[in-house]
Parts: sequence; C-alpha cells; structure tokens
Amino acid sequence: MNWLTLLMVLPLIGSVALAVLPKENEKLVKQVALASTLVVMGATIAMAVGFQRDNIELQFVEKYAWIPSFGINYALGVDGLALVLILMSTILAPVVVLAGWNESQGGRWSVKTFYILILVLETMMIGVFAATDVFLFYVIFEAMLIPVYFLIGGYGSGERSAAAVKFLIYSLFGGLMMLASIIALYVMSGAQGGHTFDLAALSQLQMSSMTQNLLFLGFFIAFAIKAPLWPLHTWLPDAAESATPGTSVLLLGVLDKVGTFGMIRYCLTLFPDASKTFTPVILVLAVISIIYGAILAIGQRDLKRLIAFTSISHFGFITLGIFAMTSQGYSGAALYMFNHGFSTAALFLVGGWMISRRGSSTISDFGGLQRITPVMAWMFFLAGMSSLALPGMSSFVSEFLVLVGTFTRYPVHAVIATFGIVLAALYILIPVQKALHGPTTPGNENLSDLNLREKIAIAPVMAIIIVLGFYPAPLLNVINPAATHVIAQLGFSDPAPTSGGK
Amino acid sequence: MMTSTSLVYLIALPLAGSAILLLAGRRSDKWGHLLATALSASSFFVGLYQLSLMVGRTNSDRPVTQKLFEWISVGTFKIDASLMLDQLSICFVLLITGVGTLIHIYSISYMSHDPDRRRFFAFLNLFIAAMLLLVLGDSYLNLYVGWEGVGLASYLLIGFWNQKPAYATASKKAFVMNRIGDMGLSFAIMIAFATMGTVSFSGVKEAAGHTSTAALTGIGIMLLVAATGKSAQFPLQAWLGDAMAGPTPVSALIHAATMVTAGVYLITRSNFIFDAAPTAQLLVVIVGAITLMFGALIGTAKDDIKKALAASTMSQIGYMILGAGLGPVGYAFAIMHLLTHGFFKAGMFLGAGSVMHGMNDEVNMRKYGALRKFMPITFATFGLGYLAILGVPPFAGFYSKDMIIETAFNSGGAKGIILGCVTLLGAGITAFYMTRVMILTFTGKSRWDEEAHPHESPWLMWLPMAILAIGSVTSGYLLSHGDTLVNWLSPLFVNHGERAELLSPVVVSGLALAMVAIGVAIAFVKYSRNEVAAVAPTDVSIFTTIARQDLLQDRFNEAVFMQPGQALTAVLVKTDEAVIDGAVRGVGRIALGSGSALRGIQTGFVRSYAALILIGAVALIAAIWVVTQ
Amino acid sequence: MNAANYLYLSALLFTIGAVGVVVRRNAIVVFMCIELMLNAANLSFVTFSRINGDLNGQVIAFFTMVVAACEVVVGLAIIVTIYRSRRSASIDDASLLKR
Amino acid sequence: MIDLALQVGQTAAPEATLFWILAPLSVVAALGMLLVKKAVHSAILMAFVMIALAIFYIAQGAPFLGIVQVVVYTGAVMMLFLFILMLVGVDSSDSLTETIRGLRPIAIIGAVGFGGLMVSLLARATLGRNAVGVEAVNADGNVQGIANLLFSTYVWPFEVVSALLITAALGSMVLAHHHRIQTRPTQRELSIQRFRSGSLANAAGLPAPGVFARHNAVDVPALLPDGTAAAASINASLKARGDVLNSSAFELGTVDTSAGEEK
Repeated sequence: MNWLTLLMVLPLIGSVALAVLPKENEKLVKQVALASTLVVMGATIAMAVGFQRDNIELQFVEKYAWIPSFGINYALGVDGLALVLILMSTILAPVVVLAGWNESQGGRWSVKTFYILILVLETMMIGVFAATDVFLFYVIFEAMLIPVYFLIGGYGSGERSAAAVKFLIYSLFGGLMMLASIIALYVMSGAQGGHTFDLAALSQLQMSSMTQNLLFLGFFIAFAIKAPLWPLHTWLPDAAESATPGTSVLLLGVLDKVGTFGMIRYCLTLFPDASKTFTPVILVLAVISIIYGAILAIGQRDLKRLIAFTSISHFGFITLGIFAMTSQGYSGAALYMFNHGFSTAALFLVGGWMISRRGSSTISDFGGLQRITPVMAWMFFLAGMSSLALPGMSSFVSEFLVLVGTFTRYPVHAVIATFGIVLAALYILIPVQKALHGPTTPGNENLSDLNLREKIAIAPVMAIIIVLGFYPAPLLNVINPAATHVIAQLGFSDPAPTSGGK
Repeated sequence: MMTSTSLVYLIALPLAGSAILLLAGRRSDKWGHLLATALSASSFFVGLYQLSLMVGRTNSDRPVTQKLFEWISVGTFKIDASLMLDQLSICFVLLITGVGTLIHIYSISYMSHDPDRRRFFAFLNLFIAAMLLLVLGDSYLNLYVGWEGVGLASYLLIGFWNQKPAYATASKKAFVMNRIGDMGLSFAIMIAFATMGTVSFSGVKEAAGHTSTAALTGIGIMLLVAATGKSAQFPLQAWLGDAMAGPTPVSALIHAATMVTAGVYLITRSNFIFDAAPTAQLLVVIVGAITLMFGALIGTAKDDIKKALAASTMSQIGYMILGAGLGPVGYAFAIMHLLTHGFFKAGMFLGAGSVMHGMNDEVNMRKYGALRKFMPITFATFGLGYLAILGVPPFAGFYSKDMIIETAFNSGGAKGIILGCVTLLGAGITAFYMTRVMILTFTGKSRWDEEAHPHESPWLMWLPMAILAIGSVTSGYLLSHGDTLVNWLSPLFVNHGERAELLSPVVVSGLALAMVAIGVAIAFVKYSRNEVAAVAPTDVSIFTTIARQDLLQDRFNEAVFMQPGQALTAVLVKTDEAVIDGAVRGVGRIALGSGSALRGIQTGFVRSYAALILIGAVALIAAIWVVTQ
Repeated sequence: MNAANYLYLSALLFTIGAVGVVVRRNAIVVFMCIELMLNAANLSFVTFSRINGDLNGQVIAFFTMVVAACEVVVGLAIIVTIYRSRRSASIDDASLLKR
Repeated sequence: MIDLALQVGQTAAPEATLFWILAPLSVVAALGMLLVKKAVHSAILMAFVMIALAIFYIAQGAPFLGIVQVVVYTGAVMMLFLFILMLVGVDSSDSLTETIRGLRPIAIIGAVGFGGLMVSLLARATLGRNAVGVEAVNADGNVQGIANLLFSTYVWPFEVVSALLITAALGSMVLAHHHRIQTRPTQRELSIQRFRSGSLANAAGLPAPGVFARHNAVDVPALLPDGTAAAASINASLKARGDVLNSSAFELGTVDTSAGEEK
C-alpha cells in the first residue's frame, strides 16, 4: 500500500472537495477542512504504527518514473526522523484549523481559499519530508513557498504584503542556491554512471573537496535561511508578525523544520566531508543564534516577534545538536524539531487568541490576564514553560540531549549555549509578567476566556508536551536507530567517557 | 539494592492532588484544600511506613529503589525514571511531608479568606511532589527535574499574589536566579557524563574513584553553583529576601524549611565528589562562611519580620553549607542542623504569619510591640523557636549548631580557627538579631497602627505551630542522643576516622553560649532599655544603611548584570534592525536604486537611444582596439 | 594611390552620418544621415574589393544598395504616416516609448 | 566622365588628384548636411556626396556600382526624399538648438571617439599592404564579373532580396495608404459642431485671408475691424512653413488708406 502517496493525496482530495463547495457556506468549508486534516492525521498514525523501529533502511518506499529522460523519479520513503516530522505536521494541521477557526476571515480572499491553501500546504509538508529524489524534494521545497506566500500576504495583518515578499525572496534566494548545487550534482552523476537525482545514488558520488564544499554551501545556505540561522534570520520575525497565528505555527513549526531536516537529510548525507569541514563555523553560528535569538527575544515589544526570536534561539539548539555529531546531539535535535513544533504551536496559538481578543500584539497592552482569563493565562504560561525547557516538558528532554551531546565533543560551545537557558527564563518570564501578572490594564477587563473549541484545540498540544516530557521513549525509539546510523555513516562515534566509568 | 514498589506513591499522591485541583478548577473550591492536606498527610504516612521498613532492615539493605520506566535513552546516555530512598532521603521525605502537612493545615485557616485558596493548595501539593522527586531521584538528571520543579512551584507561590507588580517581579527574580544555579547543575551533569559516562548517583560514586581531580573539581564547583542558586547562598542569595512576597506559609515551607535546603542535600548527596575534590570542598566552606555572615548582618538591620527571618534562614543555611563543606564529619551535622532548622524556622515563620494575621498583614516590626499579651500561644511557640535558633541548651539548635561550630574548629589548621571564629561570631550575631525580633515584636510598648486589633490565631493555625515548637525543643536531643542521626547516615559517607580535637565540645559550647549571651545582652541594651521608634530612624550609620539594603546585593546585581544586560539587549535589537536587516534591505534598495537610475536612460527619445548605440559602438571598437593591440 | 585613403574617408563619412542621426531632429534628415552611413559602408566594401582583387565586395555593396532602397521606401512611408497623424516630422515628438 | 574616371582608376597620380579634390568636398558636403537648417539643402548636399561616391566607385574599378549609385541613389532615392520633403516638409526648417540635455556633447565625444578609433584601427590594419586591384577580375568586364557572381554564388540572396523589394514596395503602399476610419463629416455636421463648440467666435467660419481690397493673396492675413491682423485667416500649412508675410505691414495704421487713382 502506498501509504505516503495516500497521505499526500488525502489533503488534495479535501482541497478539491473544498473547491466545489459554495463560497458562502463558511461553516461547512471549515468543517470539511477539519475533517480532511483529521483523516490525514488518522492515516499518518495508522502508518506510523506499521513503522519498523529497528530498521534503519527507508520504509514505505515508493518509486515511479516521473521524467525518465532526466532520470527524475517520484520517489518517496521515510526513516525515523522523517516519520516523526510527518507525524508532527499532520497532528499540527487539524490543531491549526481548529484553533484558527476565525482567522481566515478578513483576508484578501475567501475563507474557502484559505483552507484550500492550508490543505495544499499539508500535502507539500508531507511530500517534502518523504521525498527521496532530490529533484522532487526541490520542487516541493520551492512549491511550498506559494501557499505560504498567499497565506501571509492574503490573510495576515499589518504589513503583510511586505512580509510575504520578504519571506518569498529570502526563500527563493536560498532555493536557487540549492538548485545550482542540485544541477551540479546531476551533471556529476552523469559522468559517474548515469544521470540521476536519487538521493542514495548521489550520496555515492566522488567529488573533490572544493566541489563538495561549494555544493554543500549551496544546500546549507538554503537550509540555513529556512531554519533561520543567524544572520539569515531577519525574514522570520517579520513573517511571524504579519502572518495569522495558524500560518505562523505551520511556518515555524513545520516549514522551518525543512531547513534542519534538510541539513541532516541532504547536507550530511550528500557531503559528509564538507559537513565536517564546515562544522566549526556552523557550530559557532548555531551558538550565536541561541544567544542572539534569546537576547533579541528579551528586547521585543511585540508578542509575535518575541515568539519568532525564541524560535531562532531554538533553531540554534537544533543546528547545534545536528552538527555535534553525537548520537545524543542528533537524537536531541530530531526530538527538538518535533517538540519545538508543539511548543511553538502552543505559544503562537494562545498568543494569537490573546492578540485577537485584545486587538493588539504589543505586550505592554496586556496585563493582569491571570485574573480575567485564567485558563488562557495558564495555557500561555505552560506554553512558555515548554519554550524555556522546564523539566517535565518535552522540550527539556531534547534541549538537554542536545547540550549533553554537544558537551561530549565541543564543551565550549555547549557551555555558551547553556547560558541560553537563563536567557530563556528571561524571555518567557518577562512577557508572562507583563501580560499575565500585575494589575489589569485598561481595555482588558472584558476579555473572554478560552471557549470550548479553543480548549479542545490546545488540549492535545499540551498533552503531547507534557506526556513526552516524562515519556519520550516512543519517539526516541524511532529516532535513535536513524541517529546511530547517520552518525556512523559520517564516521563518528560517541566520545567515550574520558575516565572509563560504568 | 532492594527494590520497592511503593516509593512512587510518595510523589504520586501530592502530584495527583495538584493535578486534580488545577484541572477541576473552581469546582473544587469547596473541598480542594482538604484533599490537598489529606494527600500531603498520606504521603507523610507512606514516608513513615517506609521508615519503619527501613529501620527493620540492616544497615546495608536500607536503601531501596524503584524503577518506574526508561526515561531517556540515547546511545550511552541512559536515564531511567527511577526513585531511590536511602537514609539521607528518608530524612528529607519526612521533613518535607511532615512540615509540609503541618503547613497545609495552617494554610487552611491562613488562606481561608483568599478567593484562590484552592490554587494555593494545588501549588503546595505540586511543590511537595517536586521536592520529593528532588530527594528521591536516583540520578542527577532525575534530581534536576525535581530541582527545577521546586523552582517552578516556588515561582508560582512567590508570585501567588502576582497582581501586585512588585510580587510578580520578586517571583521572576527568584526563578531567574535559580536558573543560573540550574545552569551550574546542567554543567555538572554534562561534565559527569562526558567524563564518567553516567549521571546516576551510584554510577558517579563508583566512577569518582578513577576520575581526574580536575573533572571532579569542575563537577563539584558546578554543583556548588547549583546549590548557591537554590539555597540562596552567596553570590546568588539576592532572591530570597524578595521571595518573602509569597504567602507566609510558603515562606515557612519553601523558603525556610525545605526547598532552600536542597543545596545542602545536593552537596551532601554528592559527598563522594567533594571528598575527592578538596578545592571544591574549600569553596563550599568559603561560600558557607560568607553567606553565614552575610545573612546575619542583613538580619540585624531588617525591620520587616519576614525579611529578618529570611536573612536568618540564609545565615543558617550558610551554617549547613559550611558544615557540609567540612567533609565526612560535617555532613551528618549539616543534615542535623537542616532538620532542626526545619522545625524551628518553620515554626517561627508560622509565628510571624500568625502575628501578621492578627496585625492586618503588617510586617514592619517597628509597628508591633507588646504582642505577648495578645498572642500568648504565638509568643510561646515563637519563643521556643527563638531559644532553639540561639542554641540554648537543651533546645534543638544547641545540638546541631554547636556540632557545626565544633567541627569547624576541629577541621584543622588556620582554616579551622578562622571557620570556628566565623561560626562563633555568626552565633553571636544570630542571638542579637533574633533577640531584636523578639523584643520588637512581643515586648515593650505597643506601636500599632490604629486599625490594628491583635488577636490570637485560630487553632488550625496554632496547632501546627505548637507541633513545630515541640520539634524545636526535642528534635536536637532526639537526633543527637547516642549519635542517632550520625550513625543512621554513616553508611552513606566515607569515614575518615576521628580527627584531632582542637577544642573539646564543652569549651565550644561554653564559647558559643558566651557569644550568644553577649548578642542577647547587646540587643537588650539597645532595644529593651530604649524606646523603639515606630518609623525606622534615618540618621543611622553607613553600616546600618548598607545592611538595610541587603549589603547592596541588588544594587550590585543591577549595576553589574541587569543594566549592562538591558543595554546590550537594546543595542542588539537596534543592531538587528539596522545592520542585519539593514543589510538585507540595503540589497533591495541597491536593486531599486540602480533600477530607477537606469530608468533615466530610457527617455523615449529615439535620438538618445541612437546616442547610446553610438557609445556602445565606441566601446565595442575600443575593446577591439585594445584587444588587437 | 593608397587605397586605404578611401577607407579613411569612409570612416569619416560614417562618423558624420552617425552624429547626424544623433543630433538632427527632422526625421527626413535623420534618414539621409542613415543613407550616408550606408553609403560610407559601401565605399568600404568597394575599396576592400579593390584591395583584395575580388568582386565579392562589390556584390555586397550592390545588395546593400538594394536593401537600403527598400529601407528608404518603407521608412519614408512610415514618416508620412507619422506626419499624417502627428502633423510633425520631428522624431522627438514621437517619443511614445516613454509617454 | 565615366571614361575619365575609368582612366583615373588606371593611373595613380590622376586618381590621387581626383581623390584629394573630391574627398574633402564630399566631407564638407556631409558636414554641411548636419549643419544646414533646411532639409532641402541637406538633401542637395547629400546628392552631392552620393555622386562623389559614385565617382569613387568608378575610379576604384566598379563602374557598374557607380552607375547604379547614380541611378538608384541620386536618381531614385534622393528624388523620393525630395518628394517626401515636399509632402511633409512644411516644418522643414529645423531648429539646430539641442533640446535633449547633454546629447550634443555625448554625440561629439562619441563621434570623436568613434572616428579616432576607426582611423587608428585602419591605420594599424592596412599598414604596409598594397591593393591588388580589380583589373584582373574585371578582365571580362566589370558587369560580367558581377553578373557571374550574382547569378551563381549569390543567386539565392539575390532572389531573397527581390522578394524583399516587392515586400517593401507593398509595405510602403500599405503604410502610406490613408484609410479613413470615420465617414467624412458633412457640411451640416461641421456647422453644428462649430455652433456647439462653446464659443460663437468661429460659428460663421474662419475669416478669409487678404480680402481687404488691395491684397487678395492667401499669404496675407485679413484685417480685423480694429485694423489688426486676423491670425485665423491664414492657412495653417502656410503658417507652419513660414511662408506668411508680415501682416503688420498691412495693418491700417501703417498703410496709406487714402484713395488714389490707379492710373
């Protein structure tokens, strides 16, 4: 059974169904959209159950010729990491639809268009993680920009057009760098046994270290823009500020993961030597991202921008974990990707509810919400605790794994990165204090607390955050084999304890 | 090691209580406090049951573990969620659940008028669960979960009345400073894993023998940083005074009896590291000694009764840290002082709460006076605690504090003499400021505000105070009689044998009592003979001014960390927009600018195009000219 | 005589024609200047033909003349049309590319 | 003339004489083309340059081209130019002041650069090379030689060029053909239009020119009752061409209006 194709087709069917629905019946449109995403989520979970944990090979593999004359295949397959990310994406999609029930109103286009875009985006989110043909990956990678562009530019707030264009240009710039590298790979593959875009085949290419370095940079810059790594991050705060909360969740929670996922899937696999060459630089950038993002987050006055900067800090952790080249770092980074999706989703969704109720995203406009809207305040607090990686929250496990994994090989980087956890306390607690604590500021007296729909939407997110905080094994068991495999392929093994032990 | 299946209930019961109360919301307003108290009490009884089991076993069989599930397992980094109860943790379990339950009972009445009482109890239960996890975790990482868990509970409880901005700030300050300490713990765990490949207590203990001293010193120092954060030790002590923003029962439970002593637990638990890392151990002693004096000096100048007690707590924990830093002989005495302190300081805090309860939540001692007649029970229990903290025989403090002073003197060499003198001096200052608190609060003339109508607290409040007072009186004797506690704990520590005695116990006790007498006498002269002003006098010496400002700790932090940090943040925010994003926008502007500049060429006049063609032709020919040269 | 002199003459005439295209505004004069340039080129062709002792150059010049004739016919027709609609033969008035 | 030129072509010295007389003249004529105001003058100067070139062709052993040059260029093309000038050349007096800022310096610099570079290149390229001469290939006659090439090697381009000529002829006809989009307005419509145009000044039609007794010429304006010239009475084409007499000379104030005997 072609599980992955099925997963990709299901949202498309939903979007086609939406397309034939009348534009006026917005409620029906939303219900169909929710139903579609729920079906996809169910299908993904059903697929995940069938995943063989200890098998390091790609699973659910499909391969059909697409453009045979160029050796381009429609090839899909998942390893543990991709599975986890697809799972995250498909769980987030219904949450976003349900949580942002009303955010599609007031856009440039109809409500129907909004959900069609969301569903099309979901198809691509699945495809981008599942693609094993480099060309297919590239096509989806770039095609994803289109629905997001329209989601930001058409349904956002503030300077949404400018933000959307900035996002698009940044991403396109990176994408074109990657395209150049992909073409170079294709050409080289022709000289070494037949033109192909197959990831596994391309990873066997022989190339000089100079070539490898250049091609690596092409891929890496694309991913570093996506994942936003300092100093390529400035599109993210603008985009997050302007986008609707639901879009922001998909943007930061899923799309940006393509960057870190790509670093693992493509940079490490295709260019192992170049990855090692650039590791010192990347680690420094990652550490800068962690500290820089955190400090910038502290200095923000706008709630959405603040969350965006916390994400830059978190992406620094993920990148650090990836390039630490230890199984703890890798597994931590992979788990971090999953957890970050949910903790950012929680922050953005609750923040979005706060903003839509108050009509302002400036933090100082809030105040005393704890007394007026206790449930919403608690949810924001919990989301914040997840973001600062409080033990007991899922993000703690991943963050600590990244730090421990990094420390065993790069102690200095890990030590500096650890200062990020103090800054995290500041960037979460300052908005918590300003928005939730203190006396009620004028204009906030009549805000309503979360309604049932919102509670239903946020509950699974919170449940996942807390349950995985105490019991991350289901995910770690899926990720670990892939981690060990990748690290071993790169010729690394975990540093042994310096003084024996055990 | 023996396994048990019932350890988890110690934590699960209060945790469940917390979860139920928080999730049920206002529906549980009526019965929430009762449920929380009952669950805390049942956890205490589980603890007692475990103690009875433990006593029934031989020394080496006493520790029990319970593996709950595999928590994190990546490569060689394998952490089980498992609990371990040994002789050390059972002391804490009983202290936490025992004092905790008493404070639950006290709070039922104390918080009865607060609309959010249910939430308060939920947090208290959450704290109990986290603190139990802290002392029951069998690895540093499990401990870390509890460690931050109590930080969270402390944050929530300090900021319980967070509608007041100052209180909200206090809670944030506590959390952030604790996080700095937590960072130390993170570092310790990372170093331990990198050098030993394990972070469980048993694993590290085993590996400590063949690990380099440098690594052990690193771990030790980082553990000390963690301890200074959580236990409000120098230099991370500044949050404790502000933490008094929380309701008084919280101050009693968290910021006096239990959470702040977690640092002592951590150092004692990590004895195998400190024993092998003398440098770290020396630092522990230094930190303890500094904080001891620091807290005591602040205590002499505070007019806020809770802040005076908080300063005293800081000072007393300094004693414990100092004791723990003295090595194998000191651990048990540190723990003993911790336990007795838990009784008398919790009792005194509850007493302070009782006074506040009767005085319209007034905390300024200068507005008290002559409360003895109106609050006899409070006076009696507070007084017993007072005698205990002074170290007057046969009260609890006498046994525990004198042991630490004695051990300090006997730790050998100049270090011993210095430490001994510091601890003695500390005892004297303690006597001074505690006497000051007693005199200002309970004796002399009344200096109340007009609307104050002091009255004794209801029985739900004084009963826990009374029980704690009994503990203050008896616990010292019970724990030290026949070296009960020392023998109980001895299997955990490496015994280095007896050291030469510098001063005999009798001499030390005599000296200590003399210092205490001097301190009491000065306080009497200063505060009992003279009138006490209801408003704090301003024409005081520079030393008093500095002490009133907590020895400038906040000013120091603000000047050295906060303001530069804020400046850095502001600069970076501007830089990000101007430089990094500016560069990006600059590229856009260059493209736009060159576009509009080149647009000028497109005049629409054929002749200007012709001129351009001519120029192009000239350029082309010039190129040919150059190339063919 | 040195045949190169014809080439210099050709270059000079071509340059003058080019300047004329740029500086004159009357479309007909501009056209004549273009013809001048073509003629200058033709002179070069003929001279090359002589230098190389080969008639190909002359044939090319012949073709140039034909094409120039065509061009003149069409170009003048365009000028007439423009004049008819704009009542002006100034090429500056026909700057529709801009406005 | 042809014979003379052909003779000149054979011998170096006369050719030089011819060249050094005609070349400066043709350059001066070309420059004059740029500098004169009237397009007609330009056309005449152009014709001179072309004839000079025709002579050079003949002198260089290309009598066929020389003849064609005279016939096609000076005869047909230049006549076409003049014809069109007559048709549209009402504003043929061209102002030489430059309206596009900075264009003239650019043109001059460009010209100097272009000319200088060309000359310098030519000097380099042809240095030390002697002309072969076309005497050998013209042995059978120049026309025959060209015909041989045209109808063998270049037959295909020749055909294409003939097609081009036809197309150009058709194209020019299409372009020049004036297709009326609307029906011509009738007198009645024009009259209604005049009355509705807002002002009644022209309702009765424009004044006729020069009908004030003495001057019944079309280039003399009519005089208004106050004695000033009526500009509207002159045909716009005449005005544009500058062929209007100064009307002030005919104003009442300056003209002797006393009746006198013609005889």
